[in-house]
Order: sequence, then C-alpha cells, then structure tokens
Amino acid sequence: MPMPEGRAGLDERAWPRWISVLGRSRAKGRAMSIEFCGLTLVHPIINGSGTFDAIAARRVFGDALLADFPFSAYVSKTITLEPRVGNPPPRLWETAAGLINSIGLPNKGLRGYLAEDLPQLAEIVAGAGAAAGRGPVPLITNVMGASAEELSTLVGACEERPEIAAIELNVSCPNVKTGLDIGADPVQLEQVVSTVRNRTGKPLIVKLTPNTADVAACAQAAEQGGADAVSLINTLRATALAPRRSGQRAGESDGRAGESRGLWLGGGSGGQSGPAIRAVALAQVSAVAALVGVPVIGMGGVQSAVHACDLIDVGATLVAVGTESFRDPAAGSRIALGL
Amino acid sequence: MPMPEGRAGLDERAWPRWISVLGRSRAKGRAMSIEFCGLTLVHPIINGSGTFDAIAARRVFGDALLADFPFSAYVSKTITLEPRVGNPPPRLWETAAGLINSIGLPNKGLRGYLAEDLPQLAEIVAGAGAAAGRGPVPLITNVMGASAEELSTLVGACEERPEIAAIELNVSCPNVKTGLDIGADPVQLEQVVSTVRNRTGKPLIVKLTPNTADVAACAQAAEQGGADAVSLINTLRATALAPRRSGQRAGESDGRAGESRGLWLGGGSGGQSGPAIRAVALAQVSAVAALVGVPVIGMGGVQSAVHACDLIDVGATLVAVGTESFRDPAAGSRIALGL
Amino acid sequence: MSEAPFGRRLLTVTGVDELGAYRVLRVADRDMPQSGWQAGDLHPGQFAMLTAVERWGGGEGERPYLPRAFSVARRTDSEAHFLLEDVGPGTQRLCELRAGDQLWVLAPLGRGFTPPSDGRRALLVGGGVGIAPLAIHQDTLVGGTGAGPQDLQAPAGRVPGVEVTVLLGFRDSSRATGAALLDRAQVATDDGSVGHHGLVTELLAAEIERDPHAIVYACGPAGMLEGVRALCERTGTSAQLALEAGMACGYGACFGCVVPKRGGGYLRVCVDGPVIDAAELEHVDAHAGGAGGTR
Amino acid sequence: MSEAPFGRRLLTVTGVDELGAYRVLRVADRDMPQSGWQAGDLHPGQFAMLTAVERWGGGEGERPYLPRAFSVARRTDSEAHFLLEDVGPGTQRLCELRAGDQLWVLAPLGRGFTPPSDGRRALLVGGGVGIAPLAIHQDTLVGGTGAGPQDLQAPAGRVPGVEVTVLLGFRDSSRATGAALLDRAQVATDDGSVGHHGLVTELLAAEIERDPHAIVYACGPAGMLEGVRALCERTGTSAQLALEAGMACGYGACFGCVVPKRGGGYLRVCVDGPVIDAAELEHVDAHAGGAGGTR
Ligand SMILES: Cc1cc2nc3c(=O)[nH]c(=O)nc-3n(C[C@H](O)[C@H](O)[C@H](O)COP(=O)(O)OP(=O)(O)OC[C@H]3O[C@@H](n4cnc5c(N)ncnc54)[C@H](O)[C@@H]3O)c2cc1C
Ligand SMILES: Cc1cc2nc3c(=O)[nH]c(=O)nc-3n(C[C@H](O)[C@H](O)[C@H](O)COP(=O)(O)OP(=O)(O)OC[C@H]3O[C@@H](n4cnc5c(N)ncnc54)[C@H](O)[C@@H]3O)c2cc1C
Ligand SMILES: Cc1cc2nc3c(=O)[nH]c(=O)nc-3n(C[C@H](O)[C@H](O)[C@H](O)COP(=O)(O)O)c2cc1C
Ligand SMILES: Cc1cc2nc3c(=O)[nH]c(=O)nc-3n(C[C@H](O)[C@H](O)[C@H](O)COP(=O)(O)O)c2cc1C
Ligand code: FES
Ligand code: FES
Repeated sequence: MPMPEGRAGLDERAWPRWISVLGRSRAKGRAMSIEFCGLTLVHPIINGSGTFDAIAARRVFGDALLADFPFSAYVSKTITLEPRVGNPPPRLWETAAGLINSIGLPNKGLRGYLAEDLPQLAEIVAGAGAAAGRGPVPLITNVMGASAEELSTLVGACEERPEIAAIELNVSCPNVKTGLDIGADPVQLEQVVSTVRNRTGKPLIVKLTPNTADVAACAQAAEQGGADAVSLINTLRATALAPRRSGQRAGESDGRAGESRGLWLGGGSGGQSGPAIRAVALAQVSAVAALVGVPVIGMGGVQSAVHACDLIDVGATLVAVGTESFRDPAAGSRIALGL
Repeated sequence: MPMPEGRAGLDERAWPRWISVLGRSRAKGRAMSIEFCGLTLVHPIINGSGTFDAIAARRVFGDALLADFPFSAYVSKTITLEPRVGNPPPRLWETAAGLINSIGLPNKGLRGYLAEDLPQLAEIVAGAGAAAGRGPVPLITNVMGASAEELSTLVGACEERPEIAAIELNVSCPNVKTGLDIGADPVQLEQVVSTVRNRTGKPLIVKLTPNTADVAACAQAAEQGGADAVSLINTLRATALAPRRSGQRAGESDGRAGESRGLWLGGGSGGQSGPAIRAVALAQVSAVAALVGVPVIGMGGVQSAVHACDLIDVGATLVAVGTESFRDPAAGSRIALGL
Repeated sequence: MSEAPFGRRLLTVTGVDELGAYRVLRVADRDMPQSGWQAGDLHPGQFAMLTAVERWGGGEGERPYLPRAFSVARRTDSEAHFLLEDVGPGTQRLCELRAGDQLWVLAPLGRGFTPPSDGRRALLVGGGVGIAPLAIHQDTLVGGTGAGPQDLQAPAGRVPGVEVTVLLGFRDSSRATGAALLDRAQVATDDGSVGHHGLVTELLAAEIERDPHAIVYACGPAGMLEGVRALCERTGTSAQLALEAGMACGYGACFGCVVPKRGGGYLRVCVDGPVIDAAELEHVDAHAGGAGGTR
Repeated sequence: MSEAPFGRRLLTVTGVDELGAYRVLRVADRDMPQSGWQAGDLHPGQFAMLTAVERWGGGEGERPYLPRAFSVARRTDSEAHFLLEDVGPGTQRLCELRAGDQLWVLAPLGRGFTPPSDGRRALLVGGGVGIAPLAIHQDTLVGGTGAGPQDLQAPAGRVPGVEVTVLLGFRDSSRATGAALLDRAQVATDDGSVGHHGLVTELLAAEIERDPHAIVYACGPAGMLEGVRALCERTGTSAQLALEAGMACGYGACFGCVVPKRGGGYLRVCVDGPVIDAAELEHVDAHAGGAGGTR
C-alpha cells in the first residue's frame, strides 16, 4: 500500500514535538528530552527487545556500562509465563547485510524474571540514571503469551511492580512455535489488547508483527484496543541452509544442485534483522505513523543517526536499535549523539 | 512459521525430478532438461517478470541476445487491461544489498501487447530457440487485474494466442494502487483463480504476494483454485526518503533530525528486491513447497548458482532471476551453467 | 549506432589521471568500435555501465550495489576514457581504481548524437562532467585533431569543414580545469574565476544570435539543460540534449530511468536516450540532470 | 578476570606474520591488562571481537557483517597477538590487514582458564587454531620464558614450579608449523608428516596414564574436544575446555552462541565460557568446535 503524500515528514506539523525541542536545545547546547507516554526520556534512542542483556553487559563491562548507558529507556527481552530454554544451536546465520536469528525466546519465565532479573535490572537502570545525575532510566518489560489469558497474567504481574515503567506486548515473534500469530490478525489483536489493557495503568506498547498483509490495520486495531503506543518492526521470517562444504564461502561454490542439505538453524526458520530490512521498516513505520494517533517506536536496521532520522522523519517518536548493538555495544549512544 | 523438518531437500525423494536428470546428464556431458507443467525447459533458470525487456535487449544487443539467450522460458512484464504509463520518476533507490523500485507497471495494455509486443517477443523466443537448434523458448505472459472479471478478460485473450505457452497471474504487485491486494487473502485468491482457471487450458501460474501473514495458505488457496504452479517472491513493500544534501553519502551525514524531507520515489513507496530479500524468499519458498503439490518457481535475490540451488533444495522446480540481470544481463546463463 | 556485445566484458584499467576536480579513467579496450556515424560505429553520446570487480556490492552503507552509467568521453584505438566526478559511493570507488585493476564494462549503450547536416555549425554546450560526451563528439566531428592524445586515430566520422564551437560552464576554477578535455573551449564560471562570469547559456544566446541555423549539442546539470532547452525553443534552434537519470540496468530492462515526454508518457533515458531531441521534452526536470546520476 | 571497557576500541595493526597455514595478527594495545590470575588481569582463554574498519559489512556475498571472535594468543606489554586461520570472509579480510590498518576491538571478553591448584601438572592439549589460547596460557603459567618474544614481560600469573606439558594435533605439516607458538610441544599429525602419526588424544591418554592428577586444558576442533572430554570423563581427570560457537555480539546480548549444558538448558559460550569445565557438558557437539567459528 503506497504512502499518502503529505506524510513522511513533509509536513512540519507532523514532526514529533520533541524535534523542535531538540532543535532549540541543540542551539542552546542543552540536552534534548522527550515525552513518551508520560515518561521523560533524555534522547529518542532505546534498545530493541532481546538485543541487549543489561545483566550480562553489566557483568562484562562493569560500571562503565552505567556511566555510558546507551539507551534512554531499557526494554527487557521477551518474558513468557513459563521458563523457556530457547532453540537448539545453531541460532545465528549471517546474511547479505544482516542477520537471521532463531533464539527461541529463552527466559526464566514470569516468576523467575520478577524474582531474579527484575531486581538486577532495576539496580542497573537506577545506576545508569544516577551516573547521569538523574532518576532511573525507565524500564520497559516485554511480555509474550499465546493467549489473552496468558498475556493478562503477565501484564497483571508487571502492573504490581513499581520498577516497571511500561509494558511492551510481543505479539509478533516469528521464530517461536506459538501456532497462530495473534499480531497478524487485526480483529484478534484488538480483542487481546483490550483484554490486557484493563489489567494495567502503565503505558502499554504493542510490538506489531511485520509478517502481515496490512501492518497499518494491525496498528489501528492495537490503538482501538487501547494501546498507548506501537513498536515495529520485528524480524522478517527468513531461513538458511547449511553451507555445502564447511568453510566454503558464499558465491564461491560451483553450486551442484541436489546435494542433500539440511536447514542451518536449530529452530528451522528464524527472523531477519539488520540493514537488509531497513527499507521495509521505513515503509511499515511510515504507513503506521500515517494512520495511528499514538506514538510509534520505529526500528529495523538502524546503524546510524541518518537511519534514525529517517524513521523520525516518517513519524516515529522513538527509535530502537537492535542488531547494530551486536557490532558495537555503544551504538545507542553513538546514534543518539549524532542526532 | 518454522519449516517442518524432513523438507528442504533433506529428503532425496523430495527433490524435483530434473535434478537426477541433471546429475546424470552432467556425467554424460549432455544438456539437462526439465518438465514444467508439460513444457520442456533446457535448464531451470527463467527471468522474473518485469526485469528483462527482451524487445529492448534485442535492440541493444542484436542477434547476440538470441545466440546466448539467458533464460529457459521467458516471462513478459505485467500486462494490464488498459495501457499504463507507470509512476513518475525517480523510480529507483539503491538499498543495503538491494534495490527498491517503484516502476508502476508501465505497459501498452492488453490490446497493444497482443498487437505490437507479442509478435516481436514470439520472434525473439523463436530465434533464441533456433540458435540452439530447438523450438521456441516457451513464452509466459504475466497479467494483472484489479478484479476477477479483468483477469478473466486478460487470461481469455491470452488463451487464444498460440505464441503464449503459459500465463502468470500477478496478484501481488506492491507498488501499484490497486487498493486491496487480492493475493494477500486466501479466500479471495481461491475465488479469483478458480474463475480465471476456466478461461484457459494453458498452464496457469499464480505469482503470490510476499506481503502477507501466511504465504503458504495463499499458495494452497491458489492450488485449490486450480493453479498449475505458483511463483514467489515478489518484492517486499519498502520505501526511501530523499537524501538530505545531494551527493551526500549514506552514513556520512550528521543526521540532523526534523529537516523537511520528502519521499524519494515518485510513486511514494515501492518494492525491495535483491540480496536483501534472499533469506526471506528462501523461507517463503520453503514454506510453500512444503505445503503444495504443484511446482514452485522460486525467486528473490538470486545472484549465483549457490543461491539458485538453495531454492531448489527447499523445493523449487524453477528459479527466476530478477535484479541480478540488471547487474549482468547474462546472469541467467551464468547461473544456469553453474548448476 | 553500434550494438553492444551481449554481456559485460572484463577489462583492465590502464590509468586514472587527475583533471582538476575530475578524474579520467582509462580502460584498455580494443573491441569497442571506433567513434563515427555509421551503423557499426560508437556514436558520441553513447555510454557504458561500469562496475569495479573488487569492493562493489558492499562497503560502509552497503553501497554501491548496481553498476553506474558513464559517457564514453574519448575513444583511442587502444583505450576508452571516462570522465569521473566523485559524488557518491560508486564514483568514489571508481576514482580509487588504479592501473591493473579490473572492471566490468557493458557498452556501448544508448542513442548518441547525430551529426550536423549540410555544413551547419555545431554548438557544443556543456557543464560539469557533462562535458564528457562533448569531448568525443568534438574528436569525431573534427577528426580528433583537437585536444585528443596523439594515438587518437582519425575517426571515420570526420565531417569535412564542419565548424565546431565549444561553450563550457563550470562552478569554479578547479572544475573549469576539465575544459582541457576539449579543444578551443570558451569557458564560463559561476564564480567568475575563469572566463565569462556567469552562465554558459548567456554565451550560447550570443552564439545563436550570430548563427540561428547552428545545431546545439548539450550535456550538463539539469538546470543548464533546461536553460538550453528553453532558449532553443524560443529561438527555434534545433538541440540534442544528452540526459541523465538514475539507472539500474542501462539496457532497457528495469524501466527505472524515465523522463517525462512532451505530450505525456515517459522515455527511457538508457534506450530512447541518453541523447534526446529537445523538441521531445516539455522541460528537463531535476532528476534528468547532469553530473550526479539520479540527481 | 578483567572487565572490558564499554565499547569497541579503535586499534592499529602493527603487523601480520605468516606461521605455516596460519597468520599472527599483531595489534598495538597498551590498555588491555597483562595476563594473570587476579581480578584485573587478562585471563588466558579470554577473547576479543574483531572488526576491520575498512571493507567490513559488505563485499562479494555481502559478508562479513558481524564482528568475529578470536582468542588472545599472546600479550606483550605493547601488543596483543591473535592467531588466524582463513576459513571464510571474516578471517580472510583480517588476514589481509597490513601494518597501519585499523581495527575495532572489543576485549577482553569471556571466562578464561583457572590455574592448576597445589602444584598439579598442566596438560595443554590443542589442535588447529585452538592452540591460540594455550599459547598465552603457557606464557602465563611459566612466566613467559617460553616461545614468547623478548619483550614479553613476566606476567603476574607465574605459577612457581608448575609443570606444563603441551600436546598439539594438526592435520598436516603446514599447520603443524603453528606449534612454534608454544614451547616444547609434542606434536601429532593426521597424515604423520610431523611427530606422532595419529590423534593428539592418543598422546593425552598416555600422559594421563602417567599422571592421573594432572589438569587438562584443551582447545581445538569439536571432534578433538569431544575426544578429550570423553577420555577425561572415563579417567576422572578434571578438564577445562575452551569452546567456540558462532557469535554475533560476544558480550551476552544476542543469546546466539549457546551449547547444550549437561542436565538440560544451554550455556552462552561468550559469557559462561569460552572456557567451560568438561563436567558441565554431556558432549561437545559439532557446532561448539574448534577452528572455524560456527563450525
Ligand atoms: C547516461 C549517463 C551518462 C553519465 N555520464 C557520466 C560521466 O561521464 N561522468 C560522471 O561522473 N557521471 C556520469 N553520469 C552520472 C553518474 O552515473 C552518477 O554520478 C553516478 O551514478 C553516481 O553514483 P554514486 O554511487 O557515485 O553516487 P549516488 O549517491 O548513487 O548518486 C548521487 C545522487 O544519487 C541520488 N542518490 C543518493 N542515494 C541514492 C540511493 N541510495 N539510491 C538512488 N539514488 C541515490 C542522490 O540524488 C545523489 O545526489 C552519467 C549518468 C548517465 C545516466
Ligand atoms: C571464543 C572464540 C575464540 C576463537 N578463537 C579463534 C582464534 O584464535 N583463531 C581463529 O582463527 N579462529 C578463532 N575462532 C573462530 C573464528 O571466530 C571463526 O573462524 C570466524 O568467526 C570465521 O568467520 P569467517 O567469516 O572467516 O568464516 P565463516 O564462513 O563465517 O565461518 C566459517 C564457518 O561458519 C559457518 N558459516 C558459513 N556461512 C555462515 C553464515 N552465513 N552465517 C553463519 N555461519 C556461517 C560454517 O560452518 C563455516 O564453516 C574463535 C571463535 C570463538 C567463538
Ligand atoms: C538476536 C535477536 C533477538 C531478538 N529477541 C527479541 C525478543 O525477545 N522480543 C522481541 O520483541 N523482539 C526481539 N528481537 C527483534 C528486535 O527487537 C528488533 O525488532 C529487530 O531485530 C529489528 O531491529 P534491528 O534490525 O535493529 O535488529 C530480536 C532480534 C534479534 C536480532
Ligand atoms: C524493476 C523491477 C520491476 C518488476 N516488475 C514486475 C512486474 O512487472 N511483474 C511482476 O510480477 N513482478 C515484477 N517484479 C518482481 C520480480 O519479478 C521479482 O519477483 C522480484 O524482483 C524478486 O526477485 P529478485 O530479487 O531476483 O529481483 C519487478 C522487480 C523489479 C526489480
Ligand atoms: S536503466 Fe534500466 S531501463 Fe533504463
Ligand atoms: S555471542 Fe551474543 S550472546 Fe554470545
């Protein structure tokens, strides 16, 4: 579906409020700051769920992580009701300008998350805020459930924890066998969102699936269901085959057809991320921002401030960085500083 | 949706028949040949619709094109009932490992195609076949209509022309304002296909849209509607913004947010093709081949024999080359020879 | 006009010379036809699609990926020359090439200039890298006795007694250095650092005044071409414009390189052009502009 | 074990030396801690994520894109050394680096070896590029008097009187040349061209027979590591295995680098390893194998 003209940053008034703030503040050399669903963020760059384990990073980098925390809000990896060990390896495949992952949402489950991870995350975001002479970096918990009931339980439990500033619903993870993908059907999606909406007063973000016919319709459904914001794009469904000879390079093979070859990823198929999906992300974010009134978190292949600005110019309020953090753990700060 | 194991070329018996032929024939140094919907093709590489204008190429390259015709069957660009001039420029944007196009299906319309283009194409495929001491290279005409009625008229007209060996229905072009995308809804798709099915005895190929929640379900619908084959993937919906300063390089900008910037493509949004979509194509072709019984034409980012074999190994019978032909007009032969 | 062989040819760079703000890329090529006006000849204004064999299809920002279009600027009996301006990742990569490096070349492509009929004067008007096709046009018209290197064989195309006037416009002096590519060029610069201080179209207006029957051959930035087109429309002077457009294929396959045609519809610059009769265009829009491909 | 500074560091290549089938990449680095066993030290077995600044993130086949993981093979007071085997686009690119080229380095990462307690003997068992972490392990245990270069300062970690035995297995003689990286190594080759004709695990079995209380430190191809693991399980010998896995980040962010844990679940090689106690594994599977990342 082509984009209505007059959108995509063509229209001054269409820009998110903070940009003018940013403009002024840069002039005055002050730090920018953004309102997002009642939260105040110091810049528009956050992490994509599941792409930055702050607990592991704290162990690896120590206090240096807190001193230079790269994100203005921190999004947890996806939490499910029951613990998951994740998919068997291999879980990664490098593609043309990108990455396919088939991680399988490993997590300790709701109970384990609340008991073990949340306190540590709370300490990290508090430390990161303190290092900058501010309050804690807002902590967003991402949850996924196969049904409205599961999601309600998850959201209800998060509602009770003051450490959690906002909740993101993952209705879109392509590489887990949840059977039907609720996020792909607007009708189902609206029902689910409105059900869980009643379980929390915290800002509710719906992370849409890109693997759908009309992502804007899904975004509208989420909004009608009561979402305070939407985020996109998640990874595109993708897969890879095992290389023919180990060590053999792409393009190098004489490519004999019909050799018996298996799927590379332990999980069978996975999700494509990185630069390869950037233009698809820009189109989906643009289509969604043109249709919904709630703020949009844009992501997909962002590597630089230019890419972040593209998403902002088509209507995103915040921009999330995922795969680029694997190449450069400080990518978030680098991009925020470039704005 | 992850792929059922036991598929994806793991199972000897799952390979298309021609591969064993190919295996044998290579040993004996004979040319391979493939049965496809009753047509006999000399190798499995054809062109993607709209990516090789044989009439223009004949003018540019002369008889050399016939002597080394790169494809074992030739697919026309999409023909519509009425003539179309296509989208205003710019129509192209180069992306990370790929291309976005917003061409807008320029064509002379059914009458103009049958009267002016078809005879020239027929002469070219005959010449190409003759140069190899064979009959004409099978000519496949790709048609698109906004409704079952339009498609029926188009298919009916093609049915009457003996030069046309097979018909491909484009129910998936993302960068034209056809309103609803019939290809994305299995129910609608099955109705449309079964309607036009009655209008022709020629092999009917349905080119699926990749911009859908469940491409395998769409493929199944096409099969139930009476399709003799399915082809995928078409381009992924994508867009781009005009560069900030002309001549400015990607990644080079300091990326000031909020500068007023328009969409780059004259058509607003477009379709992503090339290496960037290769892994998505592999997943979709794999999912479709696992579910349908009819032959599958796989395409998306194919640049080498390795990439073609990947698609064949997950169940494709033929492989189409699109964007790579822009980089190398003889890409089709190069890839076929590498098999 | 000559047909291109089907498929890219793998050629070797013989050298890259600096020419002010530009580079001259020299490629060893004995197979491309010599320039001239006959069917089998290389017509001035025809172009090539170039791809570096190494480091193309990736890099920071993952570009360049597609081949890039360049006019043949000069044809010697052993080399083809291209004039490059570094405006982005593709031209930057090509400017980095060194003697011995390899290049994929698809050429010659497109429709070139047609020679002036019955001894009419040829007014060659160009700007920026747009001077490239004018250089080989001059070589061909006058028999290569101009600024061409010594081994430039007298082309088949020599038009006896044709009078050629060259008018070139540049932004500044470092670009004006490019004028050396042609013989006896009158130069205009935007900043007045070299020659006439102002637009080349001002020089053109004077020349047309003097000789209304002259034929104009122009290549340059969109603004300049539109100026030339408008001027020639007013004065009824016939003009052949060498256009540019963002291209993916260069041989008519992608339908990406279009410019609006007078009276509606579009022309493919790669096969209907790049040289298009000014009368076929209502205006030259920003995207059909001179140096800078898709600009 | 030392923490890594947050963020990649931009370092300069001082040289790339040939070592049979391998290359030794030397990088100027005064900031990385010296090797030893204290909290702030670089522990033998820790690794770095490397990215070439130029020509990374594209190229034919558009790879490499992600950084690549390499054990620190040696730490001098001014340089960090890495042992490279060209097995694909990333290692190929790194092998092409020359003195003066720049590199992004994220290091030190992961958990390294722990020293042998109460004077027990250290059996260092390696194969292929898996010998890299064993080299710095030996340097550290014996105080760098081994095969290390002259400027190798005596590391803090010297374990007085520790006995170190080195057993290395290679496919052929050009790879066996790599054994020079360590001191007094017994070598086995698959083709018998150098040293023992057979598997290094055969040499290991003999050593364990002689001294059942020795501690095994192993790094190499999956097959070899599994052989070592199975052998040590039978003989009740304690073993520390340095594993590999395809990695995207190297610091625990992507959860991509897992190996199955004994009793279920997975370990992240980059943060729970790369050095993992053999007792924690049921088996070393093909993807956790020595030289060759994701192989
Ligand atoms: C027939 C013809 C003949 C030509 N002859 C010459 C010649 O002789 N000498 C010469 O120097 N040039 C010539 N050109 C122009 C040349 O082809 C372009 O300058 C070149 O393609 C630029 O590529 P680039 O990668 O260097 O820069 P790009 O960035 O690709 O191109 C620069 C312009 O392209 C646009 N652009 C930026 N990013 C993108 C993107 N991602 N996708 C699409 N467009 C983008 C912007 O407008 C930018 O200003 C000719 C062009 C044509 C069509
Ligand atoms: C902790 C650790 C320490 C290491 N230390 C060293 C060392 O000291 N020296 C050394 O030489 N190596 C070392 N390695 C291995 C090294 O990281 C790999 O050899 C390197 O990553 C290979 O990258 P490549 O691009 O050269 O080849 P790749 O092709 O990326 O890797 C080769 C293997 O990866 C798989 N593969 C092929 N294509 C892909 C793809 N598209 N996506 C994902 N996997 C693919 C295949 O199994 C292939 O055989 C270490 C690895 C780890 C985890
Ligand atoms: C390794 C990996 C793990 C991910 N895990 C999650 C997850 O747990 N939950 C989720 O909602 N998205 C997850 N994502 C999707 C990212 O949050 C993001 O939407 C996507 O990667 C696109 O952004 P990018 O191109 O910048 O990576 C994951 C992505 C990657 C690469
Ligand atoms: C410039 C361009 C024009 C296209 N035109 C058509 C078309 O007219 N009809 C159609 O069905 N597909 C069209 N396609 C889609 C291709 O046939 C193919 O499905 C897609 O490009 C993926 O293959 P590739 O990555 O090899 O290019 C077009 C693609 C490109 C790049
Ligand atoms: S460049 Fe492809 S049609 Fe002209
Ligand atoms: S490499 Fe990313 S978690 Fe280990």
